[in-house]
Amino acid sequence: MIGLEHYLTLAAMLFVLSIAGIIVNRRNLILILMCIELMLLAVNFNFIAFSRYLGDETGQIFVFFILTVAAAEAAIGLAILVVLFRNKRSIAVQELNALKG
Amino acid sequence: MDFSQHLLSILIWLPIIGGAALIAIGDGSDSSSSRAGLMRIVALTTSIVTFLFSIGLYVGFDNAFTDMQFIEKTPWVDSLNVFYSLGVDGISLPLILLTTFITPLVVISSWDTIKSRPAQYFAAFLILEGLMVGVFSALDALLFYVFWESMLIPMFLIIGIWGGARRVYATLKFFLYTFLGSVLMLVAFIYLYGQTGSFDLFDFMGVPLTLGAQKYIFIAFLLAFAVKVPMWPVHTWLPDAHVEAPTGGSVILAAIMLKMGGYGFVRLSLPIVPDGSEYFSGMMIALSLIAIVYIGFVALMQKDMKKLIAYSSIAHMGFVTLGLFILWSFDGGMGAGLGITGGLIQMISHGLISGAMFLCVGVLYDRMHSREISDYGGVANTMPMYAAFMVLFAMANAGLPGTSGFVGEFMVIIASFKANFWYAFLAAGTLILGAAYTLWMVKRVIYGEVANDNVAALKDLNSREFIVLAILAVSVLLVGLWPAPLVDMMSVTVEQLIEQVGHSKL
Amino acid sequence: MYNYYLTIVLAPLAAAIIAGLAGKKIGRAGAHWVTIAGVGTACLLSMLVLKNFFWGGAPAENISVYTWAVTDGLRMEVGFLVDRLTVLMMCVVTFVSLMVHIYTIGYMREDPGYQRFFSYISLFTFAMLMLVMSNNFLQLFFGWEAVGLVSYLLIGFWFKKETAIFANLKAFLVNRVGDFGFLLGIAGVVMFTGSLDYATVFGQAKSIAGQSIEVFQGTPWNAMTVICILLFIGAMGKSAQAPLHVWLPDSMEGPTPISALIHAATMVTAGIFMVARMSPLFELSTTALGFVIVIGSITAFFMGLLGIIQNDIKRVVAYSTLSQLGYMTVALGASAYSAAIFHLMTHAFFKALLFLAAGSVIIAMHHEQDIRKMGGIKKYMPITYWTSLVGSLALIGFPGSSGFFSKDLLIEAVRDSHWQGQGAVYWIAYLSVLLGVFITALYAFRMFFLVFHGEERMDAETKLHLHEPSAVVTAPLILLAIPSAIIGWFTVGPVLFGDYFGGAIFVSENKDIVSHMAHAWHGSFALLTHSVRTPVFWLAASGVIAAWFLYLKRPDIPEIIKIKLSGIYNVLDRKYYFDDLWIKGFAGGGRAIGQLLWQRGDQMTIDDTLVNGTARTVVRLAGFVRQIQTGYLYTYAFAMIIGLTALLGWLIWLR
Amino acid sequence: MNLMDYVVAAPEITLLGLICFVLIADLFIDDENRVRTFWISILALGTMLLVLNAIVPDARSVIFSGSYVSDPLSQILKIAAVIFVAIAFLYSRDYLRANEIHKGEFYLLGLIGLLGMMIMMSANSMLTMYLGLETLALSMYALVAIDRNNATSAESAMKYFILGAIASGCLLYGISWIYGVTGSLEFHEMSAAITADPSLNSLPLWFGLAFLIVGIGFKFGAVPFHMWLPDVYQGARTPVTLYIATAPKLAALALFLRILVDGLGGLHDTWAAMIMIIAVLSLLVGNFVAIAQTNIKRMLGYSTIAHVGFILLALFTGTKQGNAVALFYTLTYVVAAAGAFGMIILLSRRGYDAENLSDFRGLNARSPWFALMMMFLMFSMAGVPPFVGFFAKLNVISAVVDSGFTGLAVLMVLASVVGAYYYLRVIWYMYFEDAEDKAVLQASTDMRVVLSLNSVAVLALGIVPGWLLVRCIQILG
Repeated sequence: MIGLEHYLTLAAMLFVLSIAGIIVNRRNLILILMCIELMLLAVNFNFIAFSRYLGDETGQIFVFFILTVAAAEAAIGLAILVVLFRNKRSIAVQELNALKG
Repeated sequence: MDFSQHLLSILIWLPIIGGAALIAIGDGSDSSSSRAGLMRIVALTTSIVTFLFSIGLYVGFDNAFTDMQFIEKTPWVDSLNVFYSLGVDGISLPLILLTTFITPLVVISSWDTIKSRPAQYFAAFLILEGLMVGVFSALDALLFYVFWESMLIPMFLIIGIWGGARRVYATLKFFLYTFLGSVLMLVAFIYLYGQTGSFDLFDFMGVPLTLGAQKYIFIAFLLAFAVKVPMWPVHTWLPDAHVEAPTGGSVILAAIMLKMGGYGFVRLSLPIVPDGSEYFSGMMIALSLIAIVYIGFVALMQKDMKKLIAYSSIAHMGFVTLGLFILWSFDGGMGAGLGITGGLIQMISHGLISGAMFLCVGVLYDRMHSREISDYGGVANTMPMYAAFMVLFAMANAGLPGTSGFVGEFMVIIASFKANFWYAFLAAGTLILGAAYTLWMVKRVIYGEVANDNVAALKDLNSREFIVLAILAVSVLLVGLWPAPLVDMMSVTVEQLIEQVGHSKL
Repeated sequence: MYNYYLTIVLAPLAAAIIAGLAGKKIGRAGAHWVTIAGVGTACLLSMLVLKNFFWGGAPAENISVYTWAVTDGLRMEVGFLVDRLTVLMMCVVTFVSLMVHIYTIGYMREDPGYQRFFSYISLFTFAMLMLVMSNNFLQLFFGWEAVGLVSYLLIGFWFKKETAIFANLKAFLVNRVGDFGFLLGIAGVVMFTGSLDYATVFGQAKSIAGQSIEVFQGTPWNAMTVICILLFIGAMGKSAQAPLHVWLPDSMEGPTPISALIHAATMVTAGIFMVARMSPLFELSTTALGFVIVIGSITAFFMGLLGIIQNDIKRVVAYSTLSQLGYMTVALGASAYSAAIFHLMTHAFFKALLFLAAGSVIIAMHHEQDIRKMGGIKKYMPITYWTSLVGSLALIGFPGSSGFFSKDLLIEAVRDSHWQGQGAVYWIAYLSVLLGVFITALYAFRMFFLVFHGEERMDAETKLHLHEPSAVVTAPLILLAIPSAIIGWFTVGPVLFGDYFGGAIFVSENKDIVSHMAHAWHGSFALLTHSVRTPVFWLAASGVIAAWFLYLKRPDIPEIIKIKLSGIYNVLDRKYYFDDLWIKGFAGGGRAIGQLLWQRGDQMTIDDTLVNGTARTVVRLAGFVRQIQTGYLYTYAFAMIIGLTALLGWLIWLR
Repeated sequence: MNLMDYVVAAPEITLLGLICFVLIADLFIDDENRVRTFWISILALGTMLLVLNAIVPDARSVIFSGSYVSDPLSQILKIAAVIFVAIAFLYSRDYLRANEIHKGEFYLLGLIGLLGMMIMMSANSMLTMYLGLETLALSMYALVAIDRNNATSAESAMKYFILGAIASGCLLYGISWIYGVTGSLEFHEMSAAITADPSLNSLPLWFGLAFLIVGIGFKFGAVPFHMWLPDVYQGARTPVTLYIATAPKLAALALFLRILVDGLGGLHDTWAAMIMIIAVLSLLVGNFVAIAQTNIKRMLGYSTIAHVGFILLALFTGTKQGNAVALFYTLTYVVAAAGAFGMIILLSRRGYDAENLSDFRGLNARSPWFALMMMFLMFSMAGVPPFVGFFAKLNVISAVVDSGFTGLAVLMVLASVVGAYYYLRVIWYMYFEDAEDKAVLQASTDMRVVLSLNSVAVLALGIVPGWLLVRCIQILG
């Protein structure tokens, strides 16, 4: 029987994965955007699992909002990416260090 | 309206408003333009009017009255229970008078020597004057602190804008040094506020405190005041600040700002944390004596006149702290009062003398743009009048009887002899050291053959410089020959202070 | 009388101020007239006061002029205590001062600083009077330092001369060393009596003597001894007692009139006066008196020796002054205060005379001071010759001269003093004063012969203009010569043995040598006749003869001696290395310490290391922390995650 | 669900309407008349002020089934936010025009961001809070990137965006856990649940809490979640920096107060320690690193971090006094920050950003008045009396001391001494050195006036800090 804890574990794994992705990847910004999506998905898992467990819908409603926002976020993110590419001709993460110190 | 009720407020705000007005007037295109002239007039009149008001303060002051006088008290920040409360007693009155007395002299002395942005220059001094009066008259810890800190701003600018070559280093050092010192005092205030629920100094004095707490508070106060005095070893900002500051800045710094340290000890440390002060009195005495002897030796070797005077200031202020902190070395009888009175007198007298000395150096600096002793020699040949003043003030600085410099030192030495032979022994060392470094400088600067063409070309004092120095000379001699009025002003307050410090807070 | 006293003090002051501030307006004549008027009034009134005391038998007066300050129960006042001791001093001071004023008109004729000079000497007169007339320690100290100040200004009067401004700085600082002790002494007095007023303090003298003070932990010393020795250190400074004598010879850099006034007649005797004034205290501490007498004898003997080898006419006189001051000090130590004061008085006259005579020679020689370049001046300057002969005879104590009475009795007093049978101290004192007589005679007449007799060693140019200076110079010489010659004759009786001083000087029974001598007193003439039988006379005589033989008859012998005893000669020539001790030792040492503390202590340790060091550290730290901000996204994210995990870790393990 | 609810929520609704209006209006305005958009938005903000003043919330009124609250706190925060956005617009106008980035989007996004803030300020449930947060965040990402042809701003936008996304991800993750444990998203139900069943106050809840704090810390820019802040401050065009540096801080405060105080106040002793740690870190890192900066925008970024440290230290006490002074501190700090960035804009001109410290050289010679103003601002930020910054610090310190952390207070004052140095450096450049470029300042009168008022305000508030302080205490006391 699969219980709450399994879902939570899965969510936690996804979350950690996504973060790991962000930190480890140094080449492509797109990947980072994906990781962010992944992170949000992990959160969604949590919400759904909890709402199911608590028998309370607000969690699921929250998920819908999260999905919407995620979409908007992706849009903005890609837009910025485009701007960045227009200026730098590159979307490599390690070349993104003009600002530091 | 009835002035007498708001005299202190007037003394504080009149100069500040005058300063604001000056900023509004702004600088003329050049220092000779009519606008600049107007600005100078405004500055002078403001400072003089302020001085006249302060005379009113002196007239209205009642020596026999034990409590604060000219009290003003109105709520300021209700939520913190802070009051705008002012008042003077025998300790603060002389210092206020000194402030209002010195400022016009500074204005006159820098009448046309300041070429760049005179309006801002004079504005800074006027505002500074108001704030300093505020420090001496504030009876609310927070108000005191506000004045205390805001004072740094004009001084910071004065040194920084009109100072010498290394002015930025000097002024930053000055600001950060003093700022560091005083923030801890703020913490102490807040702690006491937590204990009393108000910032009223008298509540602070009334509240019982454990010895531990008193120790910490004393240390916090000590940092603030020791830096200002300045005591060894937190004195190193002073020589730099003095050397780099313009003449007026040095004068105010030496004549008044240093006194705030001593004033702080009297007004805050002793009454608020008597036991803490007693606990540390040994250390304080040691530091004072180090200041007197150590710094005396250091002053001996200075090559820069202003530095030399700066160091001598430190040594002289050593007498102030010594006089205050030998308080506990007497099992009754004479001594305590003598020490404290001596310390306070020393503050006033040093205010006059060091101010005069710096003005004297300024006179030379305006002519030759050098402070190096080695650039001078035989000035007496070309500037006899100046030489006379210089020798007089040098003698006063060396504590010659008949000048104000002697009064305080005499009292403190007598008191400290009673406390402990060696205190007096070391303190009296200043008779030799003080004379040595001051007169050696006089020998090298004033006397001898004309050293070089620049000296040969020197012009003697002009009437403006003469007036300033003459006024100071008269006051130095007056205090030296008849200190009674000054002493009487203080005596009652001092007795009360001693009585208050006598009560343990444990 | 009160107004008299005020006038006496203020007249010279007023004159000084006028001459000093309005010097330009009133001009040279104005300056000397006003000051002479001032001092003259003071002198005249002093005489009147003296008359009142001496013949009128007026009682001592103790008047307070005004209250300087009162704090913590300590009254600090300015006031006069005028008694027979004071009035004597007043007369001496004002009279000599007056003479010097007049003399100066001639001596400083060409000097540009004419008005300044007159203002200074009048100011000095004021200060000196404040000193002697004081009725309390505060004012005493004021006068004490004020005369020091004026002496500083006058020694450095020719402030272009490097030697002069060196000498005046030296003088002031050495005096300050004395004042250091003096001030501590006063502090001690206040500590034990709670008062600065003479009367009160002397009243409680006994109680002080009873108490003790622990200067070093666990070793209680008699309070009176400590106080008296401290006070006497002050006297050593002013009255140039070894080892604080070094400033006096150099002070000769000043114009001759002030050498006469300040550094011979008056200021340097302030110490003697002070000790006499404090006799009620000193009497109660035999230890202190011992200290005094030993210091005195050392000065009397060894400083006299130095007089023999000096070639500067003024320095010879200066060293003789030192030695004479030593005599007075010895007398003080022997509790023969009145003898000391008496010698002080006579010495004031004849020493001032000698200086002024020397000065007149110097004028005539166009400011040539080396006696080796003089000689045979007798015939050019008869007045100067005769007056300085009087002076010299008085100095060596030639029977009948004022010096004879004072010195002879002084030595007698020392001989029979309470130190008799006390061993070393006694013999040191007695022998030094005895041999001192011979030495005095030797150097005094060495100078006399070299200057006035023998071959003329000056160059033709000077010889041409060699003549007696104007009347303003010679008149004072004569006026001083008179008392130098005769004053001893008729004052010795009353002053010394007529209990002139009465209450002014206190001597305890067992020590009161002078009154003991009074029994053997049969008048001046008796003393005169009896003198021939004393060793003093013969010593003096042999001194004169020796001088005559060595410097007139066989001038080659001194050279031979110099070579034979070159070792001793060098020691004398270097003044026993005292100057080196002070200049190289203390001054140099102080500067070295200053340099050390400044460079190593202030600049290196405190400023660079602690203050700026902190600043540097902060900046370095900032630079380091800054590195963390790499600019790379993953670092940023990583930082966040580290933060997160840290929080989590804290929760899980620490919470 | 009754009509009154809409009245209570009127501000947000009106703003939404106005935004749509501005959006449409802007379509009909061509670039050279873009300034009209500015005036329209200013009008819009004016109306907002009217609306906000029209409905005075006597007490808390919770509506929309507990997802929206309107209380004095939200009131004052909203008013402040509106004002500061207006000021930001005003300061920005000429700069944008001069640098050919005078787009309607700027004002539009600004207004949308404002909407987000207002929602945050009134949020009473995690959901509302999240939505408000994202509305604000997204519009700010866009704003940062508004200058299409500027590489650095694009870079900073990207950094901001990604880190922001991570932060909101963490926040959400935390929310999900809190939701899971307490079974509610609504703050008061949360706290009720926790009080009802103390057993809840255990690791799972704390686990969520930690994630929440990451999100909050990011919004404030507290160490170690601060890394974006300096880069964004430096990278974004100055008007945008000005915008980001001012109003959103109020929103962040609301975020903290709503979630950690209203919602999870029961966990105070758990989060207090965490907040304290990050606060102290912010204090130190901010002050120290600022010293090493040469770019004034970046320096002010770090100084912001330091100030955040102070705000958080006020909040960590958890006392009513602490919250009140935090509010006071934030408001006053934002005044100073607005002035400071406004000053930078003032010094900039076509194609030239005065963003290096050295650009302030000799300002006293060029314009004594504005040099004076800048000095006021700097001293206020340094916490030197008589400027308001001092009273803000004073209050925070006394709050900290009152809750028994005297040692911490000492640390704070020492840190502010270190901090004083870099503010002084600005003054030193302005007053003690000679100007390199002597160009006259070109700025419209209205900006000069407002900027002067803004700067004088820090002095005025310093001399009479009473009334604002009292209000803050009334609201949160």
